[in-house]
Amino acid sequence: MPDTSAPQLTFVDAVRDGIDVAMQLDPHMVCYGLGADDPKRIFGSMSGLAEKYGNTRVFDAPTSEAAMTGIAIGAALRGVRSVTVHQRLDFFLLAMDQLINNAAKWHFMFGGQRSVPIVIRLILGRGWGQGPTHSQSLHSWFAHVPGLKVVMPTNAADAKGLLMSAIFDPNPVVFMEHRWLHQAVSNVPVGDYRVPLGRAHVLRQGGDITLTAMSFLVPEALRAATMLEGLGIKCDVIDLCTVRPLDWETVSKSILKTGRLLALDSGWLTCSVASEIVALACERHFRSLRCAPRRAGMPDHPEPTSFELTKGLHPSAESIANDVCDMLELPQRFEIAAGSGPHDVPGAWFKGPF
Amino acid sequence: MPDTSAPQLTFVDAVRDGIDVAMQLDPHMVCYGLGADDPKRIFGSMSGLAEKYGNTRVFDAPTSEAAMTGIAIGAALRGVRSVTVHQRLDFFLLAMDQLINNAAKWHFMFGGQRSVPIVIRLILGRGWGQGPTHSQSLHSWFAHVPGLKVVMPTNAADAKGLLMSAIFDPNPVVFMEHRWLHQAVSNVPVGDYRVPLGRAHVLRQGGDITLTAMSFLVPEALRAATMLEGLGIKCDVIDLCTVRPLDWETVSKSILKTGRLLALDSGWLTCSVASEIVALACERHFRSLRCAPRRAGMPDHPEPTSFELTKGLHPSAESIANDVCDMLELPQRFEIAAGSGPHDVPGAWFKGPF
Amino acid sequence: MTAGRPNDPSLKLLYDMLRIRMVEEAIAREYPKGEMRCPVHLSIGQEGAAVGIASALETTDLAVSTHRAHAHYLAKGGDLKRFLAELFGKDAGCSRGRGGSMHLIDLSVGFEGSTAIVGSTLPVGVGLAMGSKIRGEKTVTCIFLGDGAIEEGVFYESANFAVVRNLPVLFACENNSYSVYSPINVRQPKGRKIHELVRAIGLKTSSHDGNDVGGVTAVTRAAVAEIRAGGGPMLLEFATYRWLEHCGPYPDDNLGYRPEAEVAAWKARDPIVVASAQLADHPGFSADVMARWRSEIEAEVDAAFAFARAAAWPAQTTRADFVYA
Amino acid sequence: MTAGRPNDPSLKLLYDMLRIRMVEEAIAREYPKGEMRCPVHLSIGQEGAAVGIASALETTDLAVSTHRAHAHYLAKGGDLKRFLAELFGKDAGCSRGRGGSMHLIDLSVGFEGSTAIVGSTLPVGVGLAMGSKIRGEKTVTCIFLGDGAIEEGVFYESANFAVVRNLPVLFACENNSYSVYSPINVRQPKGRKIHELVRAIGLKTSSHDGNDVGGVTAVTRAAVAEIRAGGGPMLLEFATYRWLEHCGPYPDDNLGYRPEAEVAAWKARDPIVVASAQLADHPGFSADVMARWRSEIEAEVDAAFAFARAAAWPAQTTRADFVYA
Ligand SMILES: Cc1ncc(C[n+]2csc(CCOP(=O)(O)OP(=O)(O)O)c2C)c(N)n1
Ligand SMILES: Cc1ncc(C[n+]2csc(CCOP(=O)(O)OP(=O)(O)O)c2C)c(N)n1
Ligand SMILES: [Mg+2]
Ligand SMILES: [Mg+2]
Repeated sequence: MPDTSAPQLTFVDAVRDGIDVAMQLDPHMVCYGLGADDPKRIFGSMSGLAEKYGNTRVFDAPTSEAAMTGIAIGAALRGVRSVTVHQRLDFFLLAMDQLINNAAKWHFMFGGQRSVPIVIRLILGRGWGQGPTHSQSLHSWFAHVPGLKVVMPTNAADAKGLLMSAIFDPNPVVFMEHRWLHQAVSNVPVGDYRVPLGRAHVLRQGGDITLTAMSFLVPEALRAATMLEGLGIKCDVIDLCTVRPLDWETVSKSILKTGRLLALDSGWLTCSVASEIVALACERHFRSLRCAPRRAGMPDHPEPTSFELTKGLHPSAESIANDVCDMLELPQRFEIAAGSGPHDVPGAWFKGPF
Repeated sequence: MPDTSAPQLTFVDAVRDGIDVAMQLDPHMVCYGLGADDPKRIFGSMSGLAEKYGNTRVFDAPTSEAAMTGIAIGAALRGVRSVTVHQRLDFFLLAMDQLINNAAKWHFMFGGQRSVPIVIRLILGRGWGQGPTHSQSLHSWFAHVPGLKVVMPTNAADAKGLLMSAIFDPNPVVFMEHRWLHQAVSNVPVGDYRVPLGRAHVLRQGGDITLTAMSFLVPEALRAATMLEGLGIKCDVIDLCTVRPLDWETVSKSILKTGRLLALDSGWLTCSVASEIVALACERHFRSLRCAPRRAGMPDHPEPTSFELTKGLHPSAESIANDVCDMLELPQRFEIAAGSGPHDVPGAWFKGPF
Repeated sequence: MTAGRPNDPSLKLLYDMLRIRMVEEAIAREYPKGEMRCPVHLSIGQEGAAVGIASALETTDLAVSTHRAHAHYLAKGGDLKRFLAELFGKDAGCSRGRGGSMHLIDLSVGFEGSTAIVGSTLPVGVGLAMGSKIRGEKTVTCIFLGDGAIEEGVFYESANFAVVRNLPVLFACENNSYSVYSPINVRQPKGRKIHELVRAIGLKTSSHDGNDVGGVTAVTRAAVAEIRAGGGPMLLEFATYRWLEHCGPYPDDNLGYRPEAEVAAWKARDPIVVASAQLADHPGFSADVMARWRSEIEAEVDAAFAFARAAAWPAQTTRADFVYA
Repeated sequence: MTAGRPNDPSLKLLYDMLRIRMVEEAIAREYPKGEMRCPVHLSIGQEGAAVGIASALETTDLAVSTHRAHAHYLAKGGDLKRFLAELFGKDAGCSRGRGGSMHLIDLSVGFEGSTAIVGSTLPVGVGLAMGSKIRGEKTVTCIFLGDGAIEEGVFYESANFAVVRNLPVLFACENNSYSVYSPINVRQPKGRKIHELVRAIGLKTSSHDGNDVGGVTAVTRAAVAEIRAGGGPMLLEFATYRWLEHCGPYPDDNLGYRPEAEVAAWKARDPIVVASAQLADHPGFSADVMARWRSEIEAEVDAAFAFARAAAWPAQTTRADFVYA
């Protein structure tokens, strides 16, 4: 339930607010990354923090992704929580050893004596020629690995609430922000506001089909549900929020109600979170499924740069609605709308290139 | 069909033979990695090669996994194929940027002008206290990424044949060798022997259920099938061989025949190759499935070091057979056999610690 | 006097810088129209290094580069039309529209590729050099990099291996003192000299003014000759400066992240102005010549933009092509 | 004369080395029984560095280490029984049997963890130092590393950042000239001096004999004092030598990867023998004392082995514990 008395903030301001409140609550917490105190402040998500907390707690970093991740781990072991940030997830591939071999395993491999409370903000790119190496969404990789938590918020309130939970969670959390959601506005409670990790949000109720989605596919799924309502089809739309741990209970309940599942994924489908949800649904609710479940996500190739080639690349409300019609064996189909603006920007606020 | 007139070789000798033949065929091919020319020669898989081909083509390397991977990519662009090797997959996490952002995408992102024919041998550890960071099997990660091929052979003949195909494939290939299979013996054809990538092998035919497996789970699945035969249950056992591209056609045919699927995975199950196979089966053959499909794999935590804690950690023939009985609603259960030796070594040949 | 690119070496250097400058200026001018829909990292101000280095290489020598590769691509001889078509996302683009500004390639002139991940082409370049050496070629591989890439562990690993195997590789580092908006002294120890650092890694190395194209080409020529003769890997550091914003077509000095005096000092040392001044007494050079070059280049650039604009999109049906060879 | 660990500083150094040696010898002796089922990287021959370094640290100072961490753990004061129980995979193990020889921890003495991936604790150590500094503690963090770890990019990145932020961290590099079977000159440029390399990165640094425990402790003590006073990060390089195989309990000189003369020369410089010789005139030292130490330590080691053997396995039901805090 959105608290409509709470101030309206953009996603990016909500992130900033979450960090700010957390840094007040925890006087040792640090915040860093390349550009953390530069004029752009990571798309504004760190505005004013360097001034407020000083260079010891908010600072710029070398382009040394591996070490900077290990350094967050070490600081965490010493009781210094951190939020580190990478302007694109793709850059963070340099830090996989630290994330997987150290952060995800430290608590386990030392018998539970120390945990690693770190948050790693990864920004996901799309469109405006982001191309093959500035647009990957590897949440399925992270979801594969025990020891990690993986958060993918879709609105401003959750961005703040999940981020604050992530910061104060004793485990390493990968926090993935879609660039196209940065200007999404919602009512964001002030102060210490936390949304629990590991809980999916049912954003819309309907008995005909379950749509699960994360990140920028959530608004598309909601749009699809509205379009489908016009045809008399009612959708459960589930925002997974956290893809590890997955809130199976919520997804399960919905599937048992609707008997139909379309799992949406903002990344490649092979070995994906969508695969996992479909697999769980079939293993556990086989007899309750009324038709074959489906997945929709990125086509199985890198994102090309060309404006032309990114048309229709990602699932859209229309393509989702069409998948649903197909599953329900309805003849209707929606045209992928030309839309008011170009397909490769989230809105007029996005002034390319990043 | 094994060619029984061909000499019997161990897996590790077959790998050696495959590299040797390839290096004869391609006078520029190189082979390197930490220990490539040391006294142990990567568990014997590179014996004699340094002597035969000299230090320019077979050489030791610094512990610089990221650069050594990028160097293979560059050499490939210049027409020099390579087989590089890492004694454990876990070390290779340092090279993800090079593998994913460069090798997997080079051909795509430069419009098909150059491809990256490299082979990366990753050895998978298990048991004898390998522990959390010497036993990971992240094939599902690699399978997630378009542009890569991912090979997981289970017997000596395939090890050679798939490796030679991998070497002469124009794409980057991750070649995963389970340490416990290194001494598996089979008839291995001499000379230029190639087994096509992307084809699964049906190792056993039976109408009741489809077992898909890779790597060290294939022998377990075969053993399970033999045990189940005693109960009158007939299994199709499919050795996936290549987990990307996945040979869906072969798996599909089998599922259409048996109507039942147990997907085995040697890694963690969340977002795994097993998830993918179950998802595909349900999406495409929902009406042909006679019962809920299942998965079995590593439990959802790192591999602990303690001898005690690794008991029953991995799926075994017995646990697989029990899963099948459960799926077929049969009352029989197999006891996890005490076995003749300890559970944490593949056989007497394995002289710990690695 | 013949039209087009002059034969005289010093004139050629100036001409090449001017051409790159004019191409980049045209991109900056046209970019706001939103037809070149990909991040662009312009090299205005850094032409001296790019042209000086590339002019010391043979066409058969190889090069790899970074996100900021326009000048390197063009200086190495990369095709202008296909370059612009790439920025427009067209099928005639040098990467068939798949890569955009950050992924340039022209194999016909040894430009083996530029990529968008900082440091990611460093080992690739070392591998190219190893490949060349194994094949018995006499090629040198030039790896363009920035001061930010020096911070990536893979730089250090790549340089180490190049020394261990004595590979024919030249690291050409354009030190423009910034990585995005971050000055080098918040990322690297104060007072560090990059060339001293890399000497300790084991490379031969020296540091130079990157805005004196004549100096750049002379020192690079000597280095390339030594490397080609088997002298082993080297790193040359060139101090230079970016004029416009890190990414995009606009100046951004309003943001105040660079001291005004610093900006002014570097702009006063525009490599094109520096070279022009040095050529004051050159018989083949005059304001007239410069003006003719300008109009010739303008025509060439206009034609290339027209080509890029008119070129066909890659077919939607080919979107999934090239994933595997 | 009192029994047990002596109070006299030089005697203590010898005693600590002897104790570690005897523990490691016992592990080597017992290992073939197959009860300690995890890879072990013994430190016999390298005790001088481990003890010398650790003795210069306060208990409240922090340390992280590598796959070859036994000596570091014990020298820093880690509990012997819980160490051996860890090797036996028991619940009383310092990591509750989850980590084995390559993952040791004893928080009560600031031993924050050793890990199995080469180089992976380097940034963790730098982060610990950053954490301490932010919390206003006066602790120094000591990062043990080998010569092989120097080749990992993350070493370079970690060292760079430590300098940029002036962190209280000591890199203690035991250069035993080998990474597994590979001599340093196939992995790093011939003639490179590690300490010169790291000086260029920006660390204060020097190079020393790692088999002279007195020298090691003196130089480390000075370094630690300087670091604690805010002097910034340092790297000390100690030349030393591993006597047994890289991993496992046996000698492997039969493999011939190390020159016989080299092995012999280093064995002649056994840090225990060197220290004993230096103590020849020390009033508290004699063959007798040494013999008494031996028998006391033997009893301690026997008891610790008995403890480890008798200790309970971790319960099967706890196998999935500790994945999340
Ligand atoms: C691994 C990685 N980290 C961060 C980035 C973001 N990024 C793009 S360009 C750039 C600046 C690099 O600076 P430098 O190497 O000096 O090149 P310059 O832009 O000055 O030419 C950065 C940090 C990236 N592309 N890749
Ligand atoms: C990233 C990584 N690469 C390779 C290995 C295999 N390995 C284990 S120990 C070791 C030797 C490292 O040498 P050094 O740092 O000198 O330590 P030493 O064994 O000599 O004490 C290697 C390469 C590893 N564990 N991690
Ligand atoms: Mg720069
Ligand atoms: Mg060593």
